[in-house]
Amino acid sequence: MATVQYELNRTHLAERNAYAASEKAILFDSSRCSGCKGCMVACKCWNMLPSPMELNSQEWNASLQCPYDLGPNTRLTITFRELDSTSPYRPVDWAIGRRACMHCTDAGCVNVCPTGALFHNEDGLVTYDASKCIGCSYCLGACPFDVPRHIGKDDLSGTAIRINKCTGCPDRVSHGMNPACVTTCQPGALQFGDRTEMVKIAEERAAALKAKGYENASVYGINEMGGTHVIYVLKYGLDGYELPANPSISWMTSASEIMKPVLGIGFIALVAGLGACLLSGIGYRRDELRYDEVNHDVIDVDTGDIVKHIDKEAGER
Amino acid sequence: MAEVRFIQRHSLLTRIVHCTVAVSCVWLMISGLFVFVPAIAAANPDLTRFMKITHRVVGVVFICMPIIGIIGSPKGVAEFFKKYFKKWTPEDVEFMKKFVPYMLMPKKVHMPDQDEVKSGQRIADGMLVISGLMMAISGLALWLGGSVAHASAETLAVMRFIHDLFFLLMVIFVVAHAFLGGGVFQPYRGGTVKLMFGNGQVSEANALYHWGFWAREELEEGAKIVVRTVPDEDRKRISSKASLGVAATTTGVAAVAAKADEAVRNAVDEAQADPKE
Amino acid sequence: MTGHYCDLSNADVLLSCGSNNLENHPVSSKWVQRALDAGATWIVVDPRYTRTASQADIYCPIRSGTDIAFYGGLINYIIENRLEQTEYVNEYTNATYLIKDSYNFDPETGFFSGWSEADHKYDTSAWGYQVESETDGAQAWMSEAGVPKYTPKAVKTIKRIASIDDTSNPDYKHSVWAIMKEHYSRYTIETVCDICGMDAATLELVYKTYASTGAPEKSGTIMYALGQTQHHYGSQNTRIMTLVQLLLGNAGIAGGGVNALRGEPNVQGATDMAMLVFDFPGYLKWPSVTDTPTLRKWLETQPNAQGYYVNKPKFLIAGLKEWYGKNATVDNDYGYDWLPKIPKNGAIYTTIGTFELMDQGIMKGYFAWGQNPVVSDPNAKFNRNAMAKLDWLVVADWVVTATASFWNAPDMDPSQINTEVYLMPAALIYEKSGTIANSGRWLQWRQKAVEPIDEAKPDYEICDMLWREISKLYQAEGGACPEAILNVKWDYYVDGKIDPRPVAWALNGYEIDDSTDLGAKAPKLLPNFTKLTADGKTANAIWIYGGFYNNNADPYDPAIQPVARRHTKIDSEDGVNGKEMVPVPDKDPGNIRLYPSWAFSWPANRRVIYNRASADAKGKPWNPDRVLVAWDDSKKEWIRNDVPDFGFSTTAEDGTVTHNPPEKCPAFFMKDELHANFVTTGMKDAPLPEHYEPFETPVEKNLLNGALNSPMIKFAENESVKKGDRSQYPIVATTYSITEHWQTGAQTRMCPVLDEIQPRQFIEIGEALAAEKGIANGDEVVVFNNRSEVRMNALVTKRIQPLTVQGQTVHLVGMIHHWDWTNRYSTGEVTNELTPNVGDPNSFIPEYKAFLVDVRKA
Amino acid sequence: MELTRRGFFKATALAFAGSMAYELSTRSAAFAIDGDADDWKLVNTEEYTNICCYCSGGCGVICSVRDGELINLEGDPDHPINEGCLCPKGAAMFQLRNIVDDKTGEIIHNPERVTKPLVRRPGASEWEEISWDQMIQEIARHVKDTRDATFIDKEDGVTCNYTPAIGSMGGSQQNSEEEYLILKVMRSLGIVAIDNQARV
Repeated sequence: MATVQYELNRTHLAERNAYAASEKAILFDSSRCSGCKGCMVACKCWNMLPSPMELNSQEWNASLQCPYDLGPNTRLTITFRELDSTSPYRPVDWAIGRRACMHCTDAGCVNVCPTGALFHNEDGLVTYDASKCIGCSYCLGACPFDVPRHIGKDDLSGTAIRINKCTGCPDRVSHGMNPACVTTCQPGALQFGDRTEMVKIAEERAAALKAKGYENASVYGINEMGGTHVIYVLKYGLDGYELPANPSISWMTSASEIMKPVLGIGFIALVAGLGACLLSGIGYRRDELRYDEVNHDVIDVDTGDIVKHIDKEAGER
Repeated sequence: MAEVRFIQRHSLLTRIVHCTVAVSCVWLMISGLFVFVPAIAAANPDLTRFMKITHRVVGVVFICMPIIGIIGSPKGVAEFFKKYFKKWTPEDVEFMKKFVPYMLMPKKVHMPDQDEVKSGQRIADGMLVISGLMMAISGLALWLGGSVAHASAETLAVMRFIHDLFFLLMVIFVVAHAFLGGGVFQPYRGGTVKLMFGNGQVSEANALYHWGFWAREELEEGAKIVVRTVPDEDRKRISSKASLGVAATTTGVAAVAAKADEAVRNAVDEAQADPKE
Repeated sequence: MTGHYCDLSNADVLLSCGSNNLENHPVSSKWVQRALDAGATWIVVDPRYTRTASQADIYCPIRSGTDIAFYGGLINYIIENRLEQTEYVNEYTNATYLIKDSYNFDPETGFFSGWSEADHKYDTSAWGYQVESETDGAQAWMSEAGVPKYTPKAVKTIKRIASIDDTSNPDYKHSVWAIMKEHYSRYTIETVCDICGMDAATLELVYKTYASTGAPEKSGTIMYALGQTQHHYGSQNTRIMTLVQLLLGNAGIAGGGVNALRGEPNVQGATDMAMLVFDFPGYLKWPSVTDTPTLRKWLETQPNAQGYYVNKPKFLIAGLKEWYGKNATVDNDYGYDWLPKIPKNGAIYTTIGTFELMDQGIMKGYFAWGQNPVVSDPNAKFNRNAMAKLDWLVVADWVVTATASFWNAPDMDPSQINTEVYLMPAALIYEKSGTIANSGRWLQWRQKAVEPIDEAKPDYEICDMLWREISKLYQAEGGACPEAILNVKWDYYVDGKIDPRPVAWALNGYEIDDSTDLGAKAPKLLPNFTKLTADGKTANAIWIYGGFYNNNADPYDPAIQPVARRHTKIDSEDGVNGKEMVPVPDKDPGNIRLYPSWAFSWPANRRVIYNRASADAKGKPWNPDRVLVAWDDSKKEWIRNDVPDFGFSTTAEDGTVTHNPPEKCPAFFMKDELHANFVTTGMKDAPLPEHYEPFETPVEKNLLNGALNSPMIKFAENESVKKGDRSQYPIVATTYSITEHWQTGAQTRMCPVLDEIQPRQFIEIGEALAAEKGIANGDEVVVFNNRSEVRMNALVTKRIQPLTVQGQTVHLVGMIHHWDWTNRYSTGEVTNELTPNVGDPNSFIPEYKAFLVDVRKA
Repeated sequence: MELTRRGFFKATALAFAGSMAYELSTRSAAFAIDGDADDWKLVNTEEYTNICCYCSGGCGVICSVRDGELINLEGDPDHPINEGCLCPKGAAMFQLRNIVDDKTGEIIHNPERVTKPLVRRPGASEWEEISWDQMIQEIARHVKDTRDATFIDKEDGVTCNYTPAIGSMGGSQQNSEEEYLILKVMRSLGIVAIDNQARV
């Protein structure tokens, strides 16, 4: 049968919503997440990230958390933690979380990126231009959430690798679509929209969870790292999720950042100092000396005067 | 025509190692700047990527050369380091005390005689060696840790900090070293650049000025003395004008490298002492 | 589902029991969350604390295989506390009907009356009604020309009591209500907890919460899946949910119903299409040697005496006309005898039995159409060895499944296996077009997006090639009963090529005469199934699909058919057929997410079946905010947000339509008694669900009656079953699916990304059992019983807790079943080597969900 | 070790050339990601609607096709049941046909899929390729032989016209039209052992 394209009166995928730049955020509501990992698959499929193809080569950590951590080709993973139950009506407090780029306002990775490959886009999300990435890996150490990974041939040359982390799907967003993970989320645990709106929804949800008896329910990301662009509703509080309590850029990274101005200033001071020395030395002409090793005399070549006598007996040298 | 005495101060191996390390160090600094200064990298990602490759290749040379040197002359290296750990003499202390005034007022402040390695030199060279070592270690850690070894992000951050910190030190001492050793500084003019980038010989006059104790010992001993006949007008130049160094510094570091290459060639040719201008 | 997925959001209380719906039907999470956001409460009853349970308000553990005890206790709780929706029960159910005196249940033995030890079955008429009087059931159409002659059933008037509170009536004790009340009085909370293993406080909270939906305006929905059905009393598990829903007035309302979340994309369609031993498409009976040896016998026994199912003869004859075309005439009983009839031992032809037939050398050839029974059927090791006795095997699939390569299993020796195996590369679902039915009975059109890769072909093309070749052979050579083959109508062509569109016409129904040839010209499509006739002038392959593809403006264009609607309607002047689709002004009438202008929901685009029951006897909706249908007494007409599931109007000779008043519109008008049934004669094994223990049970005795297993368990006597004893294998095992993989994994393990997010087969073991057995998380373990032993990795978790049952601690383990030895990305072993090949007497479904094993560290 | 001058330069040159050659050889790896945001993934694609092939939810999907090849598959945002969402299995439907090669980063047809007719002969331990025509002829012959040899036309005097020797399993994966055709073929052959995934 020949392929017939039936017109089904459908809104074209690419023309769904008008796009307007504003500060946006992804909302992750752990109390709605069923841990299905659809987001992980949608991310891989949209961004064309490969999965291992060799037989039984994928590592398994005896957990539903697979892959256990972010990886060169894994920008997003769902975490599972079994905490002690705080209710008689469940055997365990099963915290289902999400690990991916938090899209910080004070983004360590953006700060350290030497080439500007990593940057904040118009929506406030931290995205990157892989063509500018030189694979220096500085962003790895700069991220308090241990997010950035690199893809490409993982070898000594280091020339074939590029940063790979959640971009927030700016290509989709600019075409009026949600990021791939948000689009696919069946229970609505992921939402995308104006950050202020997402924060509002998160706070309401956390309050509702508290009212339902989840006393540790909280919101994460409002102020962390200057405000992240992924806002979390944590059903069981911070302990169940792979999130640092007080994320900050490590002092090492900050110190490294100080190094640049220090070096600049240092270099200028050095050049200035040496310049002064150079100037002070202009016009100096030292006398040419020679040594008479027989008499142990240092003699001015031009005048023939003995400048200094070395009294060997006295132990002079 | 006049006879001028020279003292053979550095072996060929030393000069070759120093020269290669110096060139690679300069190259590493330049290519490193591409990663260090965002503006440069952002403007030229492709060039930066190329620089990154060269950084690693040249890094290998930078690390390998001293090792080749050690293998080539283990005894020499041992002796070399011994000199750096000699006890400081009162003159050494005096040198350090007078260093800053001397640099700023060379006409008025004069330095005492020195041994084969000046105390200031010991500090400066030591810093260069330490910086080089730390750069090499942290560089290797960043490189291998980011590829084959999969070091933790924390380790990499620490290594990067070390790399940056010693880059700072390195820059300071390399520039200072070139300023003085290359004879940019007026009182240091007189062909010391040829010690490393030339035939490794120092004229009697320069030796007496810089390393009085050592010069006199060597002259008395005579084993390393080379006597050459030079035209009269050139005699002065050898002793007091080291325009080579000045020119090189003023036209930029790259020119230094070029000139240095030339100097090496000269050394290899063992041309009669008639440095080209 | 009696409702549909979006309708879950209308529930006040949701109960997932026997369904891990968030993991295995992830789209349900969307609608469950909407219900929760609107204030609903969600209860999950499951042996394991699943991802589904993690989202619920109340989690209640249960021992696998004890659902009837759980629901029986709920029924007892409702009746004891009078929490039923009384008006609903009185008006819409058979609670007030009187049952014959011969009905009896003996808790001492566990048997109902009517048991015949010799035949090993019940005479279900012992559970029938007390009949008051009988009248002739003939209707006018039955005597028209072309309609086969038969004597219709008499319409019986059943004796009743006035209401369920008519306790003073001397016949009260024979009433369905009284029988039910007494039957479940044994199911006290203490007994239920002792059987199921949960604690009384949790159970009571669950009962109290769910029973609250007995309030008329409240709705409660039950979601179930294979956790309920895969037991040797799986059909009774399903029935008892119906009883609960009828008691609480939750059937036929928005946000209610008994909702089977079905496991395969078009298993609803396959069931509708009767790809089952005993069925004819549209839930009619397939002819059998024993009950329906002739067409006349079929017509005299299968239709109801009253109710809509009195029309079943029309559906069958239209079906035969579609099957045989002009070769089917009233004189040859419309070809009835060409159809194969199910022989006496029909049950042996169901899935479990077929492997016995292979083992016995009776079955020599086998087709597997996109199914992988070597992995998915119970007692898999026995099955693959039985398959080695086949002469030939044909598999149509996307990958080399374990079924196709059974001879290549690690324990098989190919050189000793003489089966010739053909693997037909099939097209993917987006490499062909056609119709698919979802669990909510929505028929939707699939568009072909790309050509199949290489030589892969759609199944319809494969079928066509096969059929033409076989027909050619019989044409040329003759053979056994060639007329059964050569009389078949096979004209599903467009421009000479096989095409799903003419088949869609057949499924919808069309008018015929002797010159009808679908391959030459499009027929006149029928608007719906009410136009079907028993006189041979209409053809229809499956009556319930009538109306899904009925636009005569261009039968070749699926896009203008109801099946392809996208919040659109067919634009037509005459109200019947039109040229194009136009957007509807209101896609959600009544704001209850029926979406009637999206695709087509069988029957007749009805979204919630039995919807008359959503309003009271006077037609006033129980809940004014969730109106499916409502009687507007001022206008004397029905407000219809959904298509009414009752004869809501009458068309006079002159064409004027008047709406029938509510009292003339019974809620369960398809049933013979026009009421929903609590006690039934429709099941082979019990008139009321009764708790029995799984075939392999960890307990010594059934606390509720004297029989350990259901008396009618199927296939238990087969030698291959190798029953395991609790003394040898003390651990209860259950099998299940996870959200990352699907069924036998042939389809999902071929996707590297799915292998990445769940790379290994595992067995979930509670911490206590793991400690007892010295098993650490991640260890390889051997799971074994009499049937086989299987290796997999342990996932030790707090989420499975041991239960205290009859004073003893019972451990449970759960195994996923998505792996086998095939595939290039991820391999494992076959979990179903351990499951027992015994089944249910009504549906023949195997008992995968509760059996015994032991575990040791590998 | 006596390092001659010539030898030294050679060594240095070799080291440099060696490492440079190594560097250059590793630069050809293809990237799965092209950070260039200019080329919109769905540019010039045609869209076809379909329904997910996993659980019975009936979620709508949109297949984006360019030049006859599947480019993307995701949830149909207009669909009232799933509103554009898909579970992991549904979201991975793309991979049934196309996957990203983990070695090259290229999109390739899924190598696990079977796209040519195969036969396994009695006693053989390998598959062999076969033409469709040949395969259909062989199957038809098998069916006829088995049916003719085992056909039962009467049981206890009742016309029954069946064969107990052939079974047909499956149908829940196919479209309804195909289910009807499969049913019609199988039943017309006299097969009673018809079953599908409804029970498993």
